[in-house]
Amino acid sequence: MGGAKTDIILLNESDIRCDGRKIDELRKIIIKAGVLQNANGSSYIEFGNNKILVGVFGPRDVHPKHLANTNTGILRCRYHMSPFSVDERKNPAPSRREIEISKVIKEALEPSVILKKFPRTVVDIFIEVLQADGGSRCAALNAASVALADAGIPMRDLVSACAAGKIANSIVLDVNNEEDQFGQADMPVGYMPNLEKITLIQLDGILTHNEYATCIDVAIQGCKTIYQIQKKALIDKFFQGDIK
Amino acid sequence: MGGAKTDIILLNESDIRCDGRKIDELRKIIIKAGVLQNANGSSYIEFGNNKILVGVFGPRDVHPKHLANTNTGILRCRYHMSPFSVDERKNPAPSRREIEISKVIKEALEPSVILKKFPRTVVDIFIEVLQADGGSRCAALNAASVALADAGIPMRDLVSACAAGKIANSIVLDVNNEEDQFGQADMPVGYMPNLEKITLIQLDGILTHNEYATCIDVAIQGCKTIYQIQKKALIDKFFQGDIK
Amino acid sequence: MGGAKTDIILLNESDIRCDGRKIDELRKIIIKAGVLQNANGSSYIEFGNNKILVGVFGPRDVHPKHLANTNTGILRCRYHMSPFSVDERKNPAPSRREIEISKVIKEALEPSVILKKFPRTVVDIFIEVLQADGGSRCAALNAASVALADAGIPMRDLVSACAAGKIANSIVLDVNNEEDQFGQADMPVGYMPNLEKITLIQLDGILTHNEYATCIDVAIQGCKTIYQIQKKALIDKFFQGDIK
Amino acid sequence: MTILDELKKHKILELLKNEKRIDGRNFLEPRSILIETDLIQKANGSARVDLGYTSVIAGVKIQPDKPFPDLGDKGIFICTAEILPLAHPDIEPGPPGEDVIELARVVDRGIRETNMIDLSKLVLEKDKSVIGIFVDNCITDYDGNLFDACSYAATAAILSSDLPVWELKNDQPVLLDKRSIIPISTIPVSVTVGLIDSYLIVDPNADEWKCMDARITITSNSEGNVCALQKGGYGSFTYDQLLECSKIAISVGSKIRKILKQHKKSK
Amino acid sequence: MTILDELKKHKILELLKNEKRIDGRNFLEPRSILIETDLIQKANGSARVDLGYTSVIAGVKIQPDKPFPDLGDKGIFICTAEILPLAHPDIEPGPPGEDVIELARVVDRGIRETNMIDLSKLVLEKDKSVIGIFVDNCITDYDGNLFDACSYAATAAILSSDLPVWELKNDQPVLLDKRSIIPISTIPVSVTVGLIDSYLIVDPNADEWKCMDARITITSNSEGNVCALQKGGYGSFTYDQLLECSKIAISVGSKIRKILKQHKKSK
Amino acid sequence: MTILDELKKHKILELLKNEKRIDGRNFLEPRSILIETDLIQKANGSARVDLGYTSVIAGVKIQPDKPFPDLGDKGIFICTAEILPLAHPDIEPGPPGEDVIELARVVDRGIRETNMIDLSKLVLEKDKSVIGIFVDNCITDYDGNLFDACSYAATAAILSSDLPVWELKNDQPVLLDKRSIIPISTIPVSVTVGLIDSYLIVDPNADEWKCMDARITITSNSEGNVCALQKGGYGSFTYDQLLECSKIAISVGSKIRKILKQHKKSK
Repeated sequence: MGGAKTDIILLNESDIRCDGRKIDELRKIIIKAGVLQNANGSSYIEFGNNKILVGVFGPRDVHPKHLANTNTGILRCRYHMSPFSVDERKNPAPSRREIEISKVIKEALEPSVILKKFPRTVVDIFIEVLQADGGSRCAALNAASVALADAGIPMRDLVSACAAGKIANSIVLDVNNEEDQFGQADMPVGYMPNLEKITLIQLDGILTHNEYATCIDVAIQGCKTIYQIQKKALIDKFFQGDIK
Repeated sequence: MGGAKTDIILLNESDIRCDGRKIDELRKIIIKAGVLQNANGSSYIEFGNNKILVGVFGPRDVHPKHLANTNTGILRCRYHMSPFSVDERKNPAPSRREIEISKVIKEALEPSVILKKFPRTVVDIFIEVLQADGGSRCAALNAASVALADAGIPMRDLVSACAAGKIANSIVLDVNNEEDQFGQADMPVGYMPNLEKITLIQLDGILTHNEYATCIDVAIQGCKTIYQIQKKALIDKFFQGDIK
Repeated sequence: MGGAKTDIILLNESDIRCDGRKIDELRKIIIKAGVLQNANGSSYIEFGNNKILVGVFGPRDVHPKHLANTNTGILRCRYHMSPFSVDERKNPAPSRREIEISKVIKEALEPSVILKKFPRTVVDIFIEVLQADGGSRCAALNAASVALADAGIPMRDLVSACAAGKIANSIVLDVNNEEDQFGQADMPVGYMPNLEKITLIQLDGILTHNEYATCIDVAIQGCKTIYQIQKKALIDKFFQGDIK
Repeated sequence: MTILDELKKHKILELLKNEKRIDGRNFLEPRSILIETDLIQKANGSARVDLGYTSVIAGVKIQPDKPFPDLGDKGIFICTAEILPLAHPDIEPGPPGEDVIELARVVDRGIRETNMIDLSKLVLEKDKSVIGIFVDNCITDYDGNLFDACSYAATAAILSSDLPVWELKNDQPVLLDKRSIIPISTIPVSVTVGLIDSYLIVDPNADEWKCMDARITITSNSEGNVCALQKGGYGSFTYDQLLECSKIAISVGSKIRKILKQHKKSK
Repeated sequence: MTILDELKKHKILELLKNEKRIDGRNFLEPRSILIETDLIQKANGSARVDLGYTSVIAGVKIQPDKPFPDLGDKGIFICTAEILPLAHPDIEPGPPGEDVIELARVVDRGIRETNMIDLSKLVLEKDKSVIGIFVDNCITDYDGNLFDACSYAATAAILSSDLPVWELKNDQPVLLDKRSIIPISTIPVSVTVGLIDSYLIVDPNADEWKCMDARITITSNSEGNVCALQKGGYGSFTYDQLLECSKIAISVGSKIRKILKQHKKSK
Repeated sequence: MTILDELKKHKILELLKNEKRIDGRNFLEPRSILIETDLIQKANGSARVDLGYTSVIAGVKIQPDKPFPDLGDKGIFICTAEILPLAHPDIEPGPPGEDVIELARVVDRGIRETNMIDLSKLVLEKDKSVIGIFVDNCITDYDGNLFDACSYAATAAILSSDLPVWELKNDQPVLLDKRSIIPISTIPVSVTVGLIDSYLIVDPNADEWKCMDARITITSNSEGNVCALQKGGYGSFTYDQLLECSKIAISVGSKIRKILKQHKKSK
């Protein structure tokens, strides 16, 4: 957390945040499934100003072969940012931050995916952040879970993700960019709504134990809302003609 | 094309170019075949101030093996510039420009080489530019074709190469360094003289359709002259004792 | 050799050196064997202000496999400096100097190791310089030889190493950092005391043929002293309870 | 080539002999071109181009920079390309191979050699401070002919871009609170012609790309001149084929230029 | 996992069901922690930490630097980690993989997010010249839980470090002939809890690490607040488990803080 | 080693026992040395050296540079080496391996440690601006003993090089319209001695190189002193052998120095 000084009023006297939201309000979220031609599964998400594209390939043969596991399929994940996705043009080579987020997202998805059914194979998840805003790892995780489902990979549950945080001494849902920079804490959470399990949790910033408990709780509520949007994206894709 | 401003008179009132040549005149060209001890085939060319050494190895086993093709032999090409070959000392790591030229030269030679006869093998062409001048890719291509022939690789034809271009609103043969920097267009052409086919063509600079047609035509005439020099280099090598 | 100018008096009128030593005196040396849990053999050396840790693994399978030799085992060596080991923080990526020293140390150890007994395998030596001082390659070589013995690798002899050099026109034993920078010559020597063979020798600086002969001789005497310290380290490890 | 590829090649050739293409197009007909601009707000300009099922997103980033040593009187223009691994199952993440390096350089030269952007107007102080324009192409779906798709995306992104305005204060560029547009002198259009056997076809799709003998990418400018070209592939062209290609590139290009022009930003 | 690994996992689980761990510890008991400081004289601070058989050497190097563009009023803090190939037979030399990158970044954030070092006091001139503190962790023996071992080593090295004093003369930092100490505002303690089946265990050793379902590393500060955390592994936690982990991290952390505190240098 | 290599080694050893070498030379006889200078006009100096069938082209590039931080009163000298893949079928393109890194560093030190170039005369302004001399060796044909071949090529290129003259104007180096020569204080000669069984042979060719036990490269200066040396290979030397090697290097070196001297440029 930056915790830097700023003139921005993060929370006004009516508990309204700098982007006009209430403390328990999500940013605008749009998810579409099946947006790519060549990928086995794909999705596109707009989450606040995040714009992220995900493509999934597999289960397929593993290259190089020595990475294959005879007992189970494996998951690989690449989180990558386009050069034009951030204020200062980004070098296209993967940064250490991107490599860490790739790993964290992979481990957040693993509990939801039934890989045992496809030994010796790999499922590849490619995430491209076309435009980055606060909470891009949660946005990416939401999209990736939908893309996995779109690819027909057997899953125990979807993973829904959302951050909670602390700004101006209040716990709020879905921390945006300014709140991340100037607020007190940011806690991204990934959650399987049906299994009631947390698959991703990180924290930057300072919280008491009670604030910590509240944050997780608030984030989980957000995840449950997002889960409905994810489900709708999949229904829109697969039953477009039927249900409308 | 630079098209930059300069005090150099590229073409004077008698149609004489800045290096004293006429508009349809080639620079001085010397080609020798069989100049290296360890390579299967080799050649050395001086083309204007270009000085280029080429070594060819193969047909030989492919490493790494997965690159091998069971139906045909493959061609690989590395175009590389020595650190002292240009005005400013060049970093020895291959630049993006060198990688592109390597590919362009490879694809210019492929039509001339009968690779089907050597499935699962590779022919490696290593080009070292010891001194660079305008037209180094054409010079390299001329030398590489001679080195392939010197290596005994079965060929349909030689590839001869030469640029044409536009300076001071005239179409000229064999663009030199100053003409490349300050002229209007540069068009390198690779040509198989017996098969009458163009295997390399690029263009930087602006031409009308008619100028474009003239440029190709002028370049082809140059290639035909160079073809005789290439043939002589091979004859000198293989029949040195016999014919003299 | 720097040979740079300095105010430091490298040798005073009583033939005492800048760190208080006599011309034929070694710096303080401490060697311990068997200091690591996971390595097959290991050692730690303090040699002047050098502090170096060595771990040995093997004989074990070679990866990548194509490096394996069906007639003999092979030796690999990595000499690496910690970022905090020198005055200016060192980039952790291996420098050209580290790669060269790795090779020189490997070739200095090879004559002492009986690799023929373990065809198709590799013995890996990992050297970490935690703190660097003058003579770190000799210090590392001493420790590496002890670590190989600690790993139970069959050996013809230990390799003991020490530099001699020329400062203020005198030949001295065990050149320190200041003497290396401001002195006239530095000659690291690796020696097998029982076989009476030199396995490492390098020289930076200017010597007459006679000075060259003296330097080697002086260095060998130093190596013989160090050999006793190496032997003691191994005895301390293997017979700790028994002999005391 | 797999057996399936061989069969497809055979099929494509059969169709060509009957003056048909595998996706029903005429020989000189490019696929449908869909262009959307201004989709990335963090970029100064952006465009998504769908050329059939090939899809590219280009973004323009503009920032002050030092000029190149020997070009102190010109701004900087750099154009890149990356095939995202989500674009096709065969693409692996990692540093660009020779194909992608060639792609980026051909697209870059196509725009550079037409002098589309008047770089002499992007100088804050000669030899010291200039404006740099970076155009990055991200290929998100692959169905052949990336050369033209990237060229259109880059061009549309540049045309639709705004241009921040800087002023030098104490030798430091300071961003002013106004926006201009990039100085455009011509609109380049790249047209790629594939050669299969003796047939010339415009805008080859992935199936055609795989089995063609050679290709040529020709960029023309608003005046109908040829400005940059690049031959590729293991095959070769006759003189007459090359003249034909130039004519095709100029005529097809002029139609596509009209589509691109619609995305030009006005002051 | 080899068959031996499977058997070991089975054994570990059996023991846990009987409230025992494979090395005899209680569930919430970290291994013995041995700390030695000031072992590298060329570093400004250094520490060797043995956490059971896991062993780490951390070194602190301090030097003047340019500040980050948007953080001109703060000094620089960077913490790295490298698993030396002598630490374990499976480690190969080469650039760091994703595991080591995550390790270094988690250790870095743990220290950074607690604001352990008051970086605002490390400024020589705002926006121009600041002091940089580099902490490098070299892992010399591996027996699991590198997160906590590196965190303790880095923290002890920082606490025991001196701080050279520079003064700007003609815009150049000049080293003065006196020493200060790093301005410390709190002492972070990282505690890693492993989840095996439904059991939560503190400071997993290498055997436990290999077969655990998930882990969480929670860093708390001197005030007993939670400051940074990171979940890892292919498994997941319940809400209640996460609350339990926080309590464990705070209580175990406060004991370890006492050990670390002993190495704090005074002026 | 293949069986063919083993047979060749056996043959070489048999010959040595009869005081013969495989190419007919005496033990202390280097191969013929052919030197051509000034072949690369874009370089300040250049030389091609054929040592038997080993062939190297060296080029000298001279340009103003910043001095190294702790060596502000000296110009810069850097010498590199690359084995071109056209030099031998076993050479693969790519970053240099340990052999080539050692080669370059040994050649560099041989020239550096003799103080061949008086670097103190290459300073434009102390601590701010100096002249840098870069010597790059490109090996174009391999037949063993690259150490000496590169050393001769680099030395001949330096001896025959001109030295552009710069003057500082407003702290910027400006090239003047005159030429000088590089200040030379001595001429280094590298002599490599191979050890096969107990036989010492000068300038081993590729066949000998492959089967020798160890080698030593000794560089001497014009005064007949030893200035730099490096042992290599998996074998070892006796004390007496090392003394012998030094004598050989000095005596053979003095003959080769006469050849190199012919290429020294005068003002």
